[in-house]
Amino acid sequence: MTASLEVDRLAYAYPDGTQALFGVDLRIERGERVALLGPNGAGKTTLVMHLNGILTAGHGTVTVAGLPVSKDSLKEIRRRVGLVFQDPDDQLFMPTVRDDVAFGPANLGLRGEELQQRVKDALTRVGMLEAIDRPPHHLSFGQRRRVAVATVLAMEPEILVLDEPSSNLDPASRRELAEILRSLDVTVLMVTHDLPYALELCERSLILSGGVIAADGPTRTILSDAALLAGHRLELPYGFTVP
Amino acid sequence: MTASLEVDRLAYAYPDGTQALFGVDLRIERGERVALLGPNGAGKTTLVMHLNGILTAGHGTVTVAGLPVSKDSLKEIRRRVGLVFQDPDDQLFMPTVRDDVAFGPANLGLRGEELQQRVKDALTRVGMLEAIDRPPHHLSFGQRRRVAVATVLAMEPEILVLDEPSSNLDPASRRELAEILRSLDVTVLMVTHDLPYALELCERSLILSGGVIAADGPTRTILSDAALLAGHRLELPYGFTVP
Amino acid sequence: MHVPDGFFNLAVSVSAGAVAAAGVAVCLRGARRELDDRTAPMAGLVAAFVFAVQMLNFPVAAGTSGHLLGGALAAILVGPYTAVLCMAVVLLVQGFFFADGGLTALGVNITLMGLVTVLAGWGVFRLITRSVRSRAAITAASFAAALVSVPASALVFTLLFWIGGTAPVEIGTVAAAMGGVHTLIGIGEGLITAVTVGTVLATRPDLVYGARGLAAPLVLRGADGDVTVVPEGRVGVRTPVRRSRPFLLGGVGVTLVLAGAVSFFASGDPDGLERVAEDEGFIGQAADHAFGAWTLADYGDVGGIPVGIAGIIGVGITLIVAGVVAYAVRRRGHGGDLPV
Amino acid sequence: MSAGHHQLYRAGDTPVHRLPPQCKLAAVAVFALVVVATPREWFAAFGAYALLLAGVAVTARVPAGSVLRRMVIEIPFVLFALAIPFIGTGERVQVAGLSLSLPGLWAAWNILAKATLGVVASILLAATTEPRMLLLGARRLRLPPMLVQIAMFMLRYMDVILEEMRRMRVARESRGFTARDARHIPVVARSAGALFIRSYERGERVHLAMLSRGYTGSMPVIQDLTPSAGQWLLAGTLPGAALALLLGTWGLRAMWGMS
Ligand SMILES: Nc1ncnc2c1ncn2[C@@H]1O[C@H](COP(=O)(O)OP(=O)(O)OP(=O)(O)O)[C@@H](O)[C@H]1O
Ligand SMILES: Nc1ncnc2c1ncn2[C@@H]1O[C@H](COP(=O)(O)OP(=O)(O)OP(=O)(O)O)[C@@H](O)[C@H]1O
Ligand SMILES: [Mg+2]
Ligand SMILES: [Mg+2]
Repeated sequence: MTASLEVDRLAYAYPDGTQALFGVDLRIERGERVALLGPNGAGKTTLVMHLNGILTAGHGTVTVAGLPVSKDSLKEIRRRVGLVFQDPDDQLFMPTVRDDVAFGPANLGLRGEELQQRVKDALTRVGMLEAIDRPPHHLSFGQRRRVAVATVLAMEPEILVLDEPSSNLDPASRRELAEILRSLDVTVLMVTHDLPYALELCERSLILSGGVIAADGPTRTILSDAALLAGHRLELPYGFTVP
Repeated sequence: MTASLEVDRLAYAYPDGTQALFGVDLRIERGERVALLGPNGAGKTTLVMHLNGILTAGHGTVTVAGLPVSKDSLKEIRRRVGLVFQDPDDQLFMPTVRDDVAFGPANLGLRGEELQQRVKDALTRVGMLEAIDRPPHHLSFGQRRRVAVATVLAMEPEILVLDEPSSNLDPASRRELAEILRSLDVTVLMVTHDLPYALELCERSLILSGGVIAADGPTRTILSDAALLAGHRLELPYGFTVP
Repeated sequence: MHVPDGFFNLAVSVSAGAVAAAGVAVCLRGARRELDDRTAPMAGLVAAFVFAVQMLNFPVAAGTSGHLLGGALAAILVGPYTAVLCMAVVLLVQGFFFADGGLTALGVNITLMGLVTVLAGWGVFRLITRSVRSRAAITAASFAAALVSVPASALVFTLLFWIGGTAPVEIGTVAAAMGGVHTLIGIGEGLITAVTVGTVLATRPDLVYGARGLAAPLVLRGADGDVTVVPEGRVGVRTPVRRSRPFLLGGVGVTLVLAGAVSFFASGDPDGLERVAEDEGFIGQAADHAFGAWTLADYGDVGGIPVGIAGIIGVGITLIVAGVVAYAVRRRGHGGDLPV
Repeated sequence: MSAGHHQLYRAGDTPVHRLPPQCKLAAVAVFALVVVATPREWFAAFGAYALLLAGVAVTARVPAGSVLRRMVIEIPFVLFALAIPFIGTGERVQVAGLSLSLPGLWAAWNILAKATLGVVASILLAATTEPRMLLLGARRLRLPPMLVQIAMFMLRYMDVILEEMRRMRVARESRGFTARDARHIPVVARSAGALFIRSYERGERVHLAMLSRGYTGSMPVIQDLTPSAGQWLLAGTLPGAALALLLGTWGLRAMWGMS
């Protein structure tokens, strides 16, 4: 079976010469939910930006459901992979929340009533329906984050890649997001610094550190290995015990 | 004794008409560490922006160490209150990390060796010394957050106000930040959605909800009141028990 | 319309320099009432926006190049005084950093694209909005203001060209070309200005200087349920511009005296750089000499001082006088720093 | 946020780069004045000015290619200047079968020569001085602080706008949009409206962050910018030599004229 996401010996350096990825290999099957952990500056964002072709591989390949990411396949890739950015301001650009959420599905060809329905559903899911006619840049940070998630949900992608989706969310929204992700039948790759959240939501975890994959296994096993965690600036938070 | 921070019947509406604060009252004594909790869109950011006069009260007053925030006292207020913004991109604007961290102390009149020492100390504290000559906009999100904290530490303010300082930080940096804050002899007001972190660091917590203070008390008592928490979209995370 | 070095003769360059310097000095004073620490960045953004708009540069047959000007937009968004400063800054930056527009033509450029567009644009805008004040009226007034400001500027350009352009082109040709093209540009400018002002009005009405007093009063509720109505003007308070007339008149007076004196002095220079001289047949003489052994008489002198040198002295004197005026005006308002 | 347009500036460590900005600003302004004041018939003087600038470029190690590339800014004037001989009035001469106006030719030469020298001088200035430093220099030359501050915000906003534009483009593309033909103009136009407010508000927040770190309207000057007499002298070389040339040529011509 073809994997949902396959990354092979991916290396990347930013234009200013900083190398962020040094050969990343990973494979995620259809329907899996995987957490991507790692210290600040490990290259997590750089990696996920490759998954829908925003950055293009310096070296190595990225394959999405059997389709290699390349200039010609970009459109198809972006239809399949929905990416929630780490910074919601990077994601929202239209004058109103409605336009912003409608933007993706409209590009997929949806129109009229169907489009409006999609927009409303997505906003209802993240609890932001009342803000539908407000400008996104006038929302609070956490509200923007929720709208950013809605813009991607509205596109109903097969693969959902989220870069720290739970940061700046209030605890209830955080749980609701977990429930949404659990209810969707899609492949999920989620970057997070919140280890309990990773444990709650993802069976499997990867540790990216210094631009390479340093560990890959069941989340429970990884979180129980204190030495491994400590080696990559990860640690369980105060008051938390692996249940 | 005069309080470190005193807010009296503060109300505020944004220029587009959205009202965010509806009469906030609070009082924080010198040396206290207080957590400000509350759902997304509660008005937390709006409130902290008033504490060093970035937003000016629509109605009500803000007093910092006995000095009312007004046009004439702004300079002095801003010297005393250090504010870490929720979005590090709002905070960093100079071409290099060094210049950025030096900006505040230089405005206070520091020059030469003393200034450089301040900059290096602050960056060492947040573990970003190696990035001293890089442009801030080329750092990872978490790295930018750390530099943003350093820019404020370098000014050595009496009162430190932090808007979700731990979001996007890796777990080790999160703990290190807690240690830094604990080691400083300053008044701290910290907005956070991370309840265990609030418990770890702050004896006292406030809940801001719908633009008014909904609860004020010892963090432990507040976190033990499940009904209160649930009423304001707060809840303890998966696997956490108040120790 | 950025005029390069060598396009106008010294007399015009210098007089325009004096006008520009005096105008900017007056505006520095007036702007202090329009700007506060929340609107200071707005001036910067408007300058950046105007800069971007002016980058769309296209050649126009007989009048250097055409592009949008942005003066009316600036006036509506940040007020007329600050707008002149924004335009001056844009032109200074373009001249020094981007080599766009001659350094010795800065006076001409600031006069044409700063003073004239802002005065014309703001005048039209005030005329319309004085009687009707509504969102739609402001947007419409923005269109009209911008539309008028561009041909106004072209008209003054033509006038200056007639007085002292160095290119021997029929004034009629210049007028027709400039007028025609700039009326078209004016329509584009009007549309862009109206759309921009409309957008800003919709989300941040507090940022549109020309729309002060338009927003509904804000209602604030206290914790104990009492209701306080706060009148508009609270956010980014800007007191209306008062007492500006004496300065405006004073500034214009000084400018006129200066300009008159300087052009009198400068027009004492015979030929050389001047088109007038060309008409007198000096070029013919030069040609007779086969571009070769010219005598002193060929390029003219005033009491033995050649025009070039005279020009430098003239410019020097003007700069000193303009500087003194600017300094004097500025001193009356203790420094030009923005209140922070 | 200070990348973007700073390609104008070419980092380097030459005597020209090291000169305090106010010296360079003054030197360029005086040079431009001297050039404009030179009668257009003095071909040799213009040649010498060009050589002086070339000397500066060599000292500053600014490659000719980069100067030439940036001279495209001149194209509108060049087109205009080239048109003058055709539409100009006055005596006509026949050149290669074309009837050209002689005063027009003179005017074209006058504008081209003077504008080009001015443009090259500004290009060299911008190539050897960071914009931020130029503003500090302008401040030292007593340009009113309000103008300096507006200019500073303007440069910063150009970065903010570029940065916001880049973010918005990435966001659009990651949701399956690429602007290919005219049908997409409305989308771009709609987001352009948001761009204005967005850039403003980001800039505003950054400005507030600056204020909250004690900013009072002028950037703290950390480096010492006070020029030594030697540096003024060095900076004075360019306009000094140009002025000497102008005066010298005048003197020589005066003597010839008498003989
Ligand atoms: N635009 C850029 N230009 C140059 N270097 C960059 C850029 N963005 C990131 N980097 C560098 O690349 C490395 C990886 O950055 P990346 O953003 O992928 O980290 P990350 O794992 O997402 O970190 P975080 O947890 O802080 O978000 C870091 O060293 C960072 O400084
Ligand atoms: N610039 C703005 N213009 C208009 N309304 C705004 C603006 N910023 C915030 N708001 C609104 O004001 C209210 C309070 O926002 P604020 O940013 O203070 O919330 P917050 O408590 O910080 O939330 P979060 O936890 O998501 O950061 C929200 O309803 C928000 O939509
Ligand atoms: Mg990241
Ligand atoms: Mg907030």
